[in-house]
Amino acid sequence: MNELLNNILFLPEQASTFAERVDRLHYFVISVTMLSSLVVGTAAVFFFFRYRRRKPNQATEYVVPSVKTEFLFVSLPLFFFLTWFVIGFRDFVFVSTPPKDAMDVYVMGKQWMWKFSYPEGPNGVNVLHVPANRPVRLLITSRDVLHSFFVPAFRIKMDAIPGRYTQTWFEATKPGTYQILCTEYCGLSHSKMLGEVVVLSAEEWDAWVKEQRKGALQNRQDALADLSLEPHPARMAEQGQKAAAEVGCFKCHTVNGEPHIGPTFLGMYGRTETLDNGRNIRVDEAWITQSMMDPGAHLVAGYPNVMPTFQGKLTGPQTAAIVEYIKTLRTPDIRTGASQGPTYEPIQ
Amino acid sequence: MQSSTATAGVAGVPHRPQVAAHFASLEVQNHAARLGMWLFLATEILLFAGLFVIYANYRFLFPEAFALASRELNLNMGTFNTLLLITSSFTAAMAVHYAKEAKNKQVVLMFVLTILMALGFLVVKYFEYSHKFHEHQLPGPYYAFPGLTLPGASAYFTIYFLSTGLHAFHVVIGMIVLGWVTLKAMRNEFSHHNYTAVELGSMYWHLVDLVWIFLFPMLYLI
Amino acid sequence: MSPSSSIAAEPGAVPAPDEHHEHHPSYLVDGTTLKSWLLTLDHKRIGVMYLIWVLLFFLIGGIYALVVRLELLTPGPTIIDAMTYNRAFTMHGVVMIFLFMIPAIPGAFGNFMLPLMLGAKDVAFPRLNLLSLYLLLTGAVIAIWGMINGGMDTGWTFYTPYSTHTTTTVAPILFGAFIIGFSSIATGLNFIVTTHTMRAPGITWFKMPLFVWAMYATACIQVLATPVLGLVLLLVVGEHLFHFGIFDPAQGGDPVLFQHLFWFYSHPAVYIMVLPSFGVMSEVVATFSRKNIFGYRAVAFSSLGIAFVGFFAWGHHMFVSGQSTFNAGVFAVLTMLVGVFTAIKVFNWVGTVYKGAVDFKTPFAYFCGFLYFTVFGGMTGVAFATASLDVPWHDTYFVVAHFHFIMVGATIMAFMASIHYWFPKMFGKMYHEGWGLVSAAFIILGFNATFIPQFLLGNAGMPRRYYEYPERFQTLNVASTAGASLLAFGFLISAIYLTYALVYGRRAASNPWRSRGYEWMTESPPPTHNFVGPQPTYPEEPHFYVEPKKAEVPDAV
Amino acid sequence: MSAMANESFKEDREMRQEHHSGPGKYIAVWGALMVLTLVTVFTGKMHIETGALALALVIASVKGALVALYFMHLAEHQGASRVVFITSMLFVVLMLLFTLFDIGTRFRPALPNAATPQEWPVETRGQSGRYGGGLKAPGTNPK
Repeated sequence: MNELLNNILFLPEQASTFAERVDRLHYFVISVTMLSSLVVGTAAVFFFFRYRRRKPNQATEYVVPSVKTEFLFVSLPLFFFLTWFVIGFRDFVFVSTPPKDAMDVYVMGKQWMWKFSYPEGPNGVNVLHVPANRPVRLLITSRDVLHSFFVPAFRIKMDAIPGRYTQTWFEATKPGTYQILCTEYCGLSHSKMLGEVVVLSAEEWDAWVKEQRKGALQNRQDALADLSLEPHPARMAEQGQKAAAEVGCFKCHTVNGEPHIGPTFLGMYGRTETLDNGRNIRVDEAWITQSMMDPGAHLVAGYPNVMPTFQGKLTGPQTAAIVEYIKTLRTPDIRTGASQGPTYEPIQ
Repeated sequence: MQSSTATAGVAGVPHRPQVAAHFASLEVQNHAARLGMWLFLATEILLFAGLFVIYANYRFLFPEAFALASRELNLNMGTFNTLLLITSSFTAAMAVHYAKEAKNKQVVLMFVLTILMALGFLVVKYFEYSHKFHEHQLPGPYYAFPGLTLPGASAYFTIYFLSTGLHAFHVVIGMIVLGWVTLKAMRNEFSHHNYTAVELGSMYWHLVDLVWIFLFPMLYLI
Repeated sequence: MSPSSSIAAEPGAVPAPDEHHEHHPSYLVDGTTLKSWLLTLDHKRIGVMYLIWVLLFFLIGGIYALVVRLELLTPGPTIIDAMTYNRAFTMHGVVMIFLFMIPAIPGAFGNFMLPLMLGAKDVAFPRLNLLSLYLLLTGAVIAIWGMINGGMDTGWTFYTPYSTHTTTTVAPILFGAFIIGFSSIATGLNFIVTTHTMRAPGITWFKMPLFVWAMYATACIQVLATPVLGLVLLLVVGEHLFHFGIFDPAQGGDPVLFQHLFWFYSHPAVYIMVLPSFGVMSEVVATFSRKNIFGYRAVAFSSLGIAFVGFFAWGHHMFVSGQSTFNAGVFAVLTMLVGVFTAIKVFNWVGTVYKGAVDFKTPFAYFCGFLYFTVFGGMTGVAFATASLDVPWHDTYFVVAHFHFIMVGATIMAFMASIHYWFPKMFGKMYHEGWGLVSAAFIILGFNATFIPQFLLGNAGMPRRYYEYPERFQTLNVASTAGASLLAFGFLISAIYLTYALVYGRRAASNPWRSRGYEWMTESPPPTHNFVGPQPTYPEEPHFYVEPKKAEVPDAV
Repeated sequence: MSAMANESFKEDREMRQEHHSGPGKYIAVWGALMVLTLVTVFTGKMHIETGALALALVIASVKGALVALYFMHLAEHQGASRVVFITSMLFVVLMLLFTLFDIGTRFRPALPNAATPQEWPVETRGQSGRYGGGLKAPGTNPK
């Protein structure tokens, strides 16, 4: 029955405890909805045929509802709606209050990737490993704009807000790989902000953690991200510098503060630049990224529009690394971005 | 806005206003104008409500910062402005009273006093603002006041400038409206039968006062 | 006045000509210069101008919709790049909501019918009425200028901090929406005052037609909610230009607060869009089944109830946005009340058909579609309000399908119904009934084919505003696009035969539907001052089709 | 004609009767407003620990009521004007309440982090109380 309804409604498989709960309400609500549409529709169609107009100026009887009928009109929907509310809100409280023994994972959304980190390490990008049958609390934040963390198979979703943490939790019921989608519109590549949750059985999880903590690099998480296990900003910056040298950024951009063909990277991040259209902008990750991909879009005033696009020439991680590198070239008077937020400490 | 449509075409008929063709009678026309004005005032109240909500939220989050920041404002100037605005509201109310008695000269006098006090309000506000600029107690990223570095202080000044700025804008609009009604009063247009324009203009002015009555303790006193 | 005399006056009730003037030209021909249209104070001409403009905006929004649907035909890029797509769905939302849905029925049919239904010569403030039209156009020009010069890619919800950081042209479009807000306020204010002060002798509050009740409730929302949107839009423009930090978390602001303020307007705005359609449908169902409205007061009060409770349900848009769990519960339960009020209306409409005399004309066909869409769309809305179901559904295609069921399924059905129902009233011509039914069938079926797959897409987990999507969603997306072309074809048929009818249509009788609505008691199209000669007496009750001898003993069901 | 819009005539009558009462009322209201302003400034300067805001708001509401009732003539005419005014006030209050409920009961780390031009305030009570619940400010993390 469950399986059948799941297929009819195109629901993804149920892979968490919450999914099972919420689907039960889903079946209930949807079947009542369909039934009542059907009843109202049938009643209406029946009346249309039964009470066809027979002569053009036909007069009709004066029919008004009795108090009993009116009461029925109010109480019948109210009864169903309140029942659903009680069930639904109970489930909502369930999903918004993580159990005390939940394992913490920190999730950071940024344009356009997901970063995960465990309190004792490691960090990872776009792939989240969790054990099956163990509650996992996600503390979700964002680096830039709103994102929303959504795993259809778990039926959970929570917005990521820059500079602060929201929480949600799940308990995966079967090992496997499930997709993560971003459901809060976050810019150009919103639809590419995908990731996956890898649910491991208890033994596999132990092995995975052990290997991670050893510092091994040959698992898929690091293959994807290649920047975990070390203090990542520093490492990313290092990679960024390498990538920038490789693709030839330094032919036009200096790092010592002198303007060249393009503006200098020194102190660029956080600086307020005047654009050629007269607007002032504060240089941020989004602007730097955009300038690499579509350089003519927001040109800094006084520089020629000669930079080629690096769309397709730089991979996502490389772009992020170059941004990270430019960010390290800050002049000391520029304060650190407030959107970094507080650091975390797991609940006891 | 409503008064202009409702009492249009009065020039040349000093003591009996013309009823627009689609209204049944003068009473209905006046009632419509007044109700329209009340609805318009309701929209103004809800416009400011948005700012009140923002204020309440941030004050709830940063009580200390807001308390300390509010002490950076000049309470004497604020109090003076409050008293000024209340008095101007009083003279505006008196103008309605005189208009009903067809004493157009007194109506002019009362409105001129009101407008002068409004001007005084803006002058005081200018001095307050320039002091704030001088101290770099400015909204958001422009805030650079070394004396108060608590989180939320810049939010306080953002809200301060937004709400007093919006209010000052309404003061200016109110002055224009009252100036227009004063011109009508100079032409001896108001009487027992025709004082709706005076009433509506002064209602607008009372709203400006009403908003300030709430802004004052919120921003200056906490 | 006894009901019998109202029946006698009914078929093509043309009042006796006034003794001073032999001929009263209809409003359409009373003045033919361009100026006499553009600077008119006549509510009917303003209504017609509104109709023309909102149809144009509907076309623009519809083109954006088709572009979006075509793009989604394949999982990867199809016809446009990601940036263009993001702008297209934003513009589809902005144009459809601010330029079509909100002004459509109040602006076009409210302006035209409200004074006629109240037996008034005009709305209370005719100049303000004209101003509201030009404010709408000014806002539209500014917004469309912004769309051409860069466009905006935030989605119509303008969520901060994305909207304050995006490099697209946010400011002119938001400023345009801000001005359109004034237009909406002016219309609402005018309708409230008109309803209070301009009712003809004998029209007490509970003799007003239900369309007037619905417009009144709508107007209350317009007046009370729109200023908050105005403030929010100004603040976002300010944030975008000066980075105040009120809503920007990078500077200590709270984006969730933005959402509160935004939805304080935008949730009631849903009822600005849908309440007028309830009003239209109450008129249509009474006329075409020749029956008094089953529970007149229940329907009237439920309009006010929706208008009031609708204000305090906004938080159900924010169940997963970081809002507190407690608030989620409060808003969830208040949302249920909106559902109850809507259910009362639905039951009473079905009750109205009971023992009626149904004439299945085009407006009634749209009523059938409307009934089904409102029940299904409304109940999925209640499903969202259970809070827990919102968690998987939020911001997926389920939401898209749900609100299109309400927006298109209720409002556009009502808009189409009102065009057909009042076409003879407004233009004195008759459209072709057969084509009317054919296009209604296309529209209703095409609509189902477009949005039912989207419900399933949402269940499957496809988020909204996706330029590219995983391949497993393709089948349903193709189905939806196919449905959308059917829908567009239906609208195309309507556009053709209605334009044809406008020019070559046969002359309609004054009251072709034999309606007892007060707006039909004057000529069609009405003369400039609406009623010539002695004003027709108002019927005993609104929507009154009872045989006089049976009127004494009401049947209680 | 007499059956038409009784509301309008009633209000017109009320407005006309009112002017016999003379300017004394306005002067009294003006005096009350001035006094209340001074009172609220005085109590404001005392910086009372608890209830200062409530007291200030109560005084402001009384002043607002005086302005609305007498200067704006709400006391004299009933009906729609009054409903409009009260409804708008009610909506303001409800809007305030619902948003305050939210931030009062939200998951604490989801509240704004209070960034200002300065560093994260290590010394304020922010982190222990308001920002407690597992998250701490940078620099205070023991690990």
